[in-house]
Amino acid sequence: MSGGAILDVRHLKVDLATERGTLHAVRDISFSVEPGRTLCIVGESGCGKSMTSLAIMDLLPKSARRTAETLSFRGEDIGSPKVMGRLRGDRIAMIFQEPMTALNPAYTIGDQLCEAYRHHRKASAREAREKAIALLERVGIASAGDRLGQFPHQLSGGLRQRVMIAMALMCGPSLLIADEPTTALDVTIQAQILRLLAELQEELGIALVLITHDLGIVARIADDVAVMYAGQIVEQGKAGDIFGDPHHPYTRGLIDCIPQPGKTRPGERLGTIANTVPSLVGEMRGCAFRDRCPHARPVCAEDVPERRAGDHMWRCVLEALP
Amino acid sequence: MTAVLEANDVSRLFEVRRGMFRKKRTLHAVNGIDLAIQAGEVLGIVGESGCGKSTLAKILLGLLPPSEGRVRYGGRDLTELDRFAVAKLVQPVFQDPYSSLNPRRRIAAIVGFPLDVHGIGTKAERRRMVSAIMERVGLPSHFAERYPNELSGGQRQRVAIARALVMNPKIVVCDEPTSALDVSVQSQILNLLLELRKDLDVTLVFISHDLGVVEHIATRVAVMYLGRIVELAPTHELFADPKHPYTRALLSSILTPEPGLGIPETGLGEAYPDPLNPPSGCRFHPRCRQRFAPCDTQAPRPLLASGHMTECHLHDPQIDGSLPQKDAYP
Amino acid sequence: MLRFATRRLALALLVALTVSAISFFLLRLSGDIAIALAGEGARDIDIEAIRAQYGLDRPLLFQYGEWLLQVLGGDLGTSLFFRTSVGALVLDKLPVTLILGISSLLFALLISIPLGVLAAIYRNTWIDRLALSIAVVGQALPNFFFALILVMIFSIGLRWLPVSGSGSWQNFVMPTIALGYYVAPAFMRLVRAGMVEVLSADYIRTARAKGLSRRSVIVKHALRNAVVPVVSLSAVQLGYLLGGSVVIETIFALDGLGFLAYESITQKDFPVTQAVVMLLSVFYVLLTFVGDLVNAWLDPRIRVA
Amino acid sequence: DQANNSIRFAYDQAPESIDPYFNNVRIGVIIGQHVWDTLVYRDPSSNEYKGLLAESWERIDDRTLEFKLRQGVTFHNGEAFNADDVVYTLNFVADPENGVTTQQNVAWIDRAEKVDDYTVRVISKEVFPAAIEYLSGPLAIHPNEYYEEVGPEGMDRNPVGTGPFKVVSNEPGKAIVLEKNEAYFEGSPKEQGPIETVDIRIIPDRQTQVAEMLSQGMDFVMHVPKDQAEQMEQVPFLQVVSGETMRIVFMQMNTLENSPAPALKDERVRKAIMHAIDRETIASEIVGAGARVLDVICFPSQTGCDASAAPTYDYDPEKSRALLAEAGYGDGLALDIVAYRERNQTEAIIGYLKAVGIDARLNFLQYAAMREQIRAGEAELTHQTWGSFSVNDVSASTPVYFKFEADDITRNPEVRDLLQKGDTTIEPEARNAAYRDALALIAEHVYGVPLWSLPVYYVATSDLDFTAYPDEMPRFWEMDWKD
Amino acid sequence: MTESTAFAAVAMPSAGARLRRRVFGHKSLVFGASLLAVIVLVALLAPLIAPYDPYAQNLLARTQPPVWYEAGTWAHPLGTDNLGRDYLSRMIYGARISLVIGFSVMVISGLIGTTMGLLAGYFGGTVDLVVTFLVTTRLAMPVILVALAIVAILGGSLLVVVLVLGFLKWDRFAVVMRSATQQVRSQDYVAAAQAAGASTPRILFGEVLPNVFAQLVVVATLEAASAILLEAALSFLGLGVQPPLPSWGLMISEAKAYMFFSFWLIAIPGTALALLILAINLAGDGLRDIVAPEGRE
Ligand SMILES: Nc1ncnc2c1ncn2[C@@H]1O[C@H](COP(=O)(O)OP(=O)(O)OP(=O)(O)O)[C@@H](O)[C@H]1O
Ligand SMILES: Nc1ncnc2c1ncn2[C@@H]1O[C@H](COP(=O)(O)OP(=O)(O)OP(=O)(O)O)[C@@H](O)[C@H]1O
Ligand SMILES: [Mg+2]
Ligand SMILES: [Mg+2]
Repeated sequence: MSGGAILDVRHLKVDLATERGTLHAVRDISFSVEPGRTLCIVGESGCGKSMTSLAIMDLLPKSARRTAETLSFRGEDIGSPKVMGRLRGDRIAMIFQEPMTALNPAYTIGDQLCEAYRHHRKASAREAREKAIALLERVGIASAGDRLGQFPHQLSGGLRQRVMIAMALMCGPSLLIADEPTTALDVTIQAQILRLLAELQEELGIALVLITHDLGIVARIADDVAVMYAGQIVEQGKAGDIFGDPHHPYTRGLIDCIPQPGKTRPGERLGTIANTVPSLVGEMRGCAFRDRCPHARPVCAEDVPERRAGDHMWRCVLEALP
Repeated sequence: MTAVLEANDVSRLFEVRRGMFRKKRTLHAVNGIDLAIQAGEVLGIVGESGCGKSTLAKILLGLLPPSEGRVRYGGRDLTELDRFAVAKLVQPVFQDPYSSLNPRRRIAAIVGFPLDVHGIGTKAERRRMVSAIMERVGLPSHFAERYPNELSGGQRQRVAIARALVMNPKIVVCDEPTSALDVSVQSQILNLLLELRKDLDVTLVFISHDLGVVEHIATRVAVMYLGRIVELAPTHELFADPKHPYTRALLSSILTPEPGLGIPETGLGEAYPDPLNPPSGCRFHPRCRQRFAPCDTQAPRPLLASGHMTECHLHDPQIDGSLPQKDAYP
Repeated sequence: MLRFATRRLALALLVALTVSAISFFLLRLSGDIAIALAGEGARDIDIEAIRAQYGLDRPLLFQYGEWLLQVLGGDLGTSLFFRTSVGALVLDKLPVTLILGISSLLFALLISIPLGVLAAIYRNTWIDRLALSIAVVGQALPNFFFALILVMIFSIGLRWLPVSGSGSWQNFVMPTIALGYYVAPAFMRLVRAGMVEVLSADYIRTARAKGLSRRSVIVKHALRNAVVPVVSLSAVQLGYLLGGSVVIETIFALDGLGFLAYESITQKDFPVTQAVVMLLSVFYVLLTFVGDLVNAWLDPRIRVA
Repeated sequence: DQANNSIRFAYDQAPESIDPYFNNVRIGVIIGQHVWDTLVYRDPSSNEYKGLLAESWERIDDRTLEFKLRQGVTFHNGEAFNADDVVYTLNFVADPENGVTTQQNVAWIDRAEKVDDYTVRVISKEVFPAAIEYLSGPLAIHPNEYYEEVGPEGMDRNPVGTGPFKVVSNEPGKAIVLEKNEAYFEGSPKEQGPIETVDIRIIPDRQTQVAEMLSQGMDFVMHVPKDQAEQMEQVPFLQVVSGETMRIVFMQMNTLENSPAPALKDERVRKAIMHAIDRETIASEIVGAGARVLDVICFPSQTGCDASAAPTYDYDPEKSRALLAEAGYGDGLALDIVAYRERNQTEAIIGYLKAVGIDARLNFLQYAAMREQIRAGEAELTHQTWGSFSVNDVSASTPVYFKFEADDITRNPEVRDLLQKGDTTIEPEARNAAYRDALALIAEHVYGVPLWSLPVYYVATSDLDFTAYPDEMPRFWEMDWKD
Repeated sequence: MTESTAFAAVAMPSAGARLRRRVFGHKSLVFGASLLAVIVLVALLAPLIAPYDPYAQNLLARTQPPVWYEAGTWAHPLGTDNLGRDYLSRMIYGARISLVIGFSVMVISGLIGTTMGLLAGYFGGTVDLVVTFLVTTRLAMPVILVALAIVAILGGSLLVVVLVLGFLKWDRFAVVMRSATQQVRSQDYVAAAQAAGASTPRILFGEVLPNVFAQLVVVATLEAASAILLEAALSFLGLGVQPPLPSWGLMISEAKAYMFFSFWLIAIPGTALALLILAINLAGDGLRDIVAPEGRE
């Protein structure tokens, strides 16, 4: 699997020092992404999705400690800050959740678009500008030339997120990490942005790691899916397999929670998962989901086996869900 | 069915200043809304961010006086009622479970606050009522002595619901009660609301931007766009036969967890609705694919056909539908 | 923009008017200036004569109205003590105070911005703690005490700097330090807090994700946004420095507005006190106005679209 | 400094105006004496009157003095000095319309008349024995033509006199520079020495002045408090000279009918206060060298200040307590005391009063505010000083506080009549007797507490040669550098 | 919330315990608060611990140096002042005066400023405009000058100084309380209380005030410190409280005459004052840190 992978992550852990003790935000996860494919990491709030993406980008907060057996981009070790310093923003780009705050209010769109390109490509201001205009047009912004002189606050949320996408694509990266790029947007605009992302990903053949908590988005855009719970990947596989035949009780629980026109009857009880996501402080043994799991049994407190069926991986004491 | 709450031509203006160098502008957050809420129904209100949902909710709750128009509770005008009477009729549940509970009060005090204010019952009675309602919303009794910051989001939202219900109001207005919650918790809350509605016979106003959720919970749905209700119909009808182009766009942008369907084309332009600069004529026309001659000059009128209200020239028999189509956005 | 300016100007006028009225009545109601003017050994008839001469025997409101009309006509009145035009007197002392105020402000900024930035970057390290201690100790030392210690060291001990006067730049060194160090902590905290906040802002993460150098992230993206509040604080503090220079100007016999004010207060030369108080309040309002303008220039969100 | 024969002199207060008629501060008097001349000069060592602008004078009648003026004197602007100048100046200042700051100095003048170009007559309103004294002190002579043209304001901006120094620069409130008047007339009793310039800087803060002296930024300061002066004496390059001044310190006690402190109407209480304060110790420990404990409220050198008939009171806290107990205040007595300068002395007095059970609460005010209180009859105890404008005659001191003027808060008619008699009697014996009786009466009933005279400490660079006089007047014209 | 058993039971401390840990883990807060406590204690116990009557003078034993000087004796550990009063006793009583000034000014200005800030922040609109204008006007008046002018006229005394400063220094309370109230006012729990029919005073005191109280305490400590400093400056200029009251500011002012020769006379009250301000500021800063980020978990 790691042969053709553009990004390979093995045994990544992220620990955060907090007042209440060490918070293990990411507990030993492994995955890889192949060129031209879309991997979605999905999970509820606080399960460590953002920490994973920041760990890859080496942008973790100071209080965080990262360890990984492998962290490689096209075979290069991006665990080394020097290598990452060269690749970040150039070969590997990232889009953040909040389009409102992710752009510096003090500089024009043009400034911020061209900055990285000029930094990495040592390009002239004119070259950068032309590139920026071309990309803005590509992400569907009309009269791009004029937009360059505008400040972020003069743009709507949807436009800003388009600018963010264009900014990420300036240097033509081969890996794009998007952390909840549409959560802050209205549904109609969310659809537009996701469509644009999917199109660009296909067109430019880049690998996309998309982080979200919305199963709807995952279903529509992902090639591969990793379901995270409490800092671990509890199930991983092709999108069709995950949605068509979920093997982990958590995955299935999540899908059942969502009202789906046609499947759930209006006004009927929805599926639920008891309790809430646990705090990630402290050590963990056994299955992290067992307190909420309808199928929990005493063995769940033991080490959980990692099960596989082809590309499909899940961690559960059960071979198959009842 | 009788209307427990009626809004007649209600508008709300805000004076806003964006940046200190610009002059004040008037913002029509809610613009001429007519609404009659029937006893026992669940009225869903959907619309984009900033379209005036929360403002409308505050008006219905009596928290914001409307700039124009009238709000009537069971036939009595809001202005005739004192705050106590209104409080007994409608209660709110807000979106952000973090900001809706006073962090300095214990849960029991928060839930019992309305009783305290109204001086209902003795201390012991109040305590009993509080623990009864807490149990009803699924909060273990040992939470009574805790503070909000010791609770999870879902639990806080239960507290908020308990507080809203403790006085047995006729109507509960829920302003996006689940949008800050994880899906696994959202479904718990939705189930709870549906149960409570049946058990306690309350009328719900349920505001959300998640159409899937609204379809699940509401009996009737109002679609808002830039301060106006552009379509209002019973849920199944609205979802089966959306008439307004905006409603259609909204419906098409629902992403159900069905792999392989891809991402739908919403058919909307990128023009972002700016409430400070509402477009002329039909407010939706800059983003509308089907706009034609009268759209940018003439405001559409509400059209009512067997309980299904729409505000769109396309469905207005008095407008010549064969007028030339305006060029849609590129 | 024009609207904004006129609104601000109107506010400035209103504030100045209120301040002038408050100070006028406070000063007038609480003592008989005629006695003060008459000086040691004056007899009752002398005092009566003075009272009549200055029109102090008429109703207070009338006196205020008259004074206001005068001021609007550009005449700040006549000093009761120096018997010269208050306007000329104030204009004469203004430069010294302005130099002192501005140099102290620059001094404060010069030490506080780098310290604040360093403290924010190396948050919770010894650098941060050192900067914080400097700030805390700085705020705790009464500035007159500090000024006297400076004099002991630099004038009497080392004989490097003259004690008093305003003739040369050396005269301004100690006053600048004594006055500036006292406001520096406020700036340092603000810069530090601003930097801490800005450094954790999403757009800083964006900038880092773009692969920019650390320096460029800090200087271009962070500092630029963190200094915005410093500008308005500077404006306010300059106002404070102009008014707060009373003690320092007295100690160093710097012949500026603060000292003039102190003298006029002790001599009950109320037209001068009044003028200085009013001038300082107008300064304050104008300075905040300028601060807003500079802020707007720095922060495009406020700028004219 | 010595190099360019200039003296750098720091003073703590600015004169309102340089025109000596329009200020009432010491520095104004000092500048006045250097820039202007008076008709008569009183020799500070012998207290003998000498002719200055006048060569001689004689008394024509009870109210009239005739002066023969010196010829060949010119003002700094070249105007020649003659009778017109004297007549104009004295008539100008005597007119209350012109608002001279200290009316007391001029109010006695009825008019001045020109007899011929170099003879004038000065006529007082009433019999005024102290006239010569006043004419030798505050009554400077201005050039009539110039003064008429520019008035007091112009005189302040560009002062012109006949004196041994002229003003070359004046920055109000900041600095005044005097330069030697090379054309000063021969034979003046103000004999010119070598000092070329006097650089006067206004430095309000005493510590700054001390610091300037210590860092050799200044050559001469005065009014240095005793303790600092004594400490500066230890500094090798500084010299300290102290001298007695005419300024007396005393306490008033409100014995008026509606006194806010009725206890003070009781003579025993007043005597208790008298006995409670150890004036000797305060004078020697706090006030300093040259301070003299007073028995009456006037300065001993003043003509008519005769304490020989006045009873004295010694420091005796026991007796004080006994007197208080006798008056019914054995459990203590609370009084307010107002003061305006020499705060440490007030504090010491309060300390002594506390020791006998009188709780004196200090109300330290600006001079004007204090006097306002006194005149309104609201003050209880006062702690005051009085400099008599350096006029060496009792009429300039005691009557101010005991002749039913505004500041009189005891008001004994007998005292008033005696003082009035002294003020208007020319014959020295009779005059002296009247004053002596008045002072005795005041002391007997303790209408006030005479305390001590204030010395003045001058600190100067040690190579400056100068003498201190009781009139608090440094005379730069006679100073010199030691070699 | 049933605690997850999947996670090794990290002893999850209670909110109170966490707060205690934060408070006691904050070194400068602990230092500042202890120092302040010591000073307060000294002030409270003044009559018990002061070796002499602070007003008893002995003109024959003036300006004796403290024990650490060669000429010093244990009879007067900190020496005597210019009237021969025991300096230690005066310092001990002086702590009272300085604290009383700081505290009373804080209370007066706090009452004025908090009321204005609360009303402005809660009601907005015209009330806010008026308060903002008052604050601007107040800020435009140079405090030191105005205080000096008033004290010069009324005559300094403890009461006058406290009143003048109290009526001048409410601005920061008003500004901070205004924005804090605005922030709280926009919280949904205020809307919920309104929806429950609660009266405005009830909301102001029950919902708003408790939630801005932390900020109020922070401002209050810092303002107390600044009031003490301001009084010292007034005293320095000769227009503060009246002698023989031993306020530290006044003692500095009286000692400045001796600073070039008997430095300890000014150094002792100067240092004490600086320490007091330091203690209050450290405590205030610490409180601010404790109050600010009750970070969401
Ligand atoms: N700076 C930080 N310091 C301490 N803990 C943190 C920090 N940032 C995140 N955490 C904690 O780390 C855990 C994982 O956080 P992360 O942001 O990766 O979650 P997420 O899955 O991205 O959630 P969301 O959907 O809310 O963005 C959470 O429990 C969070 O509380
Ligand atoms: N107090 C206010 N002052 C000024 N403008 C306001 C105020 N409250 C709301 N608005 C404006 O009114 C419009 C409608 O706001 P409202 O909060 O009702 O929208 P909403 O539909 O609830 O949006 P969201 O989905 O983001 O909650 C927005 O443009 C908002 O900016
Ligand atoms: Mg996240
Ligand atoms: Mg809303």
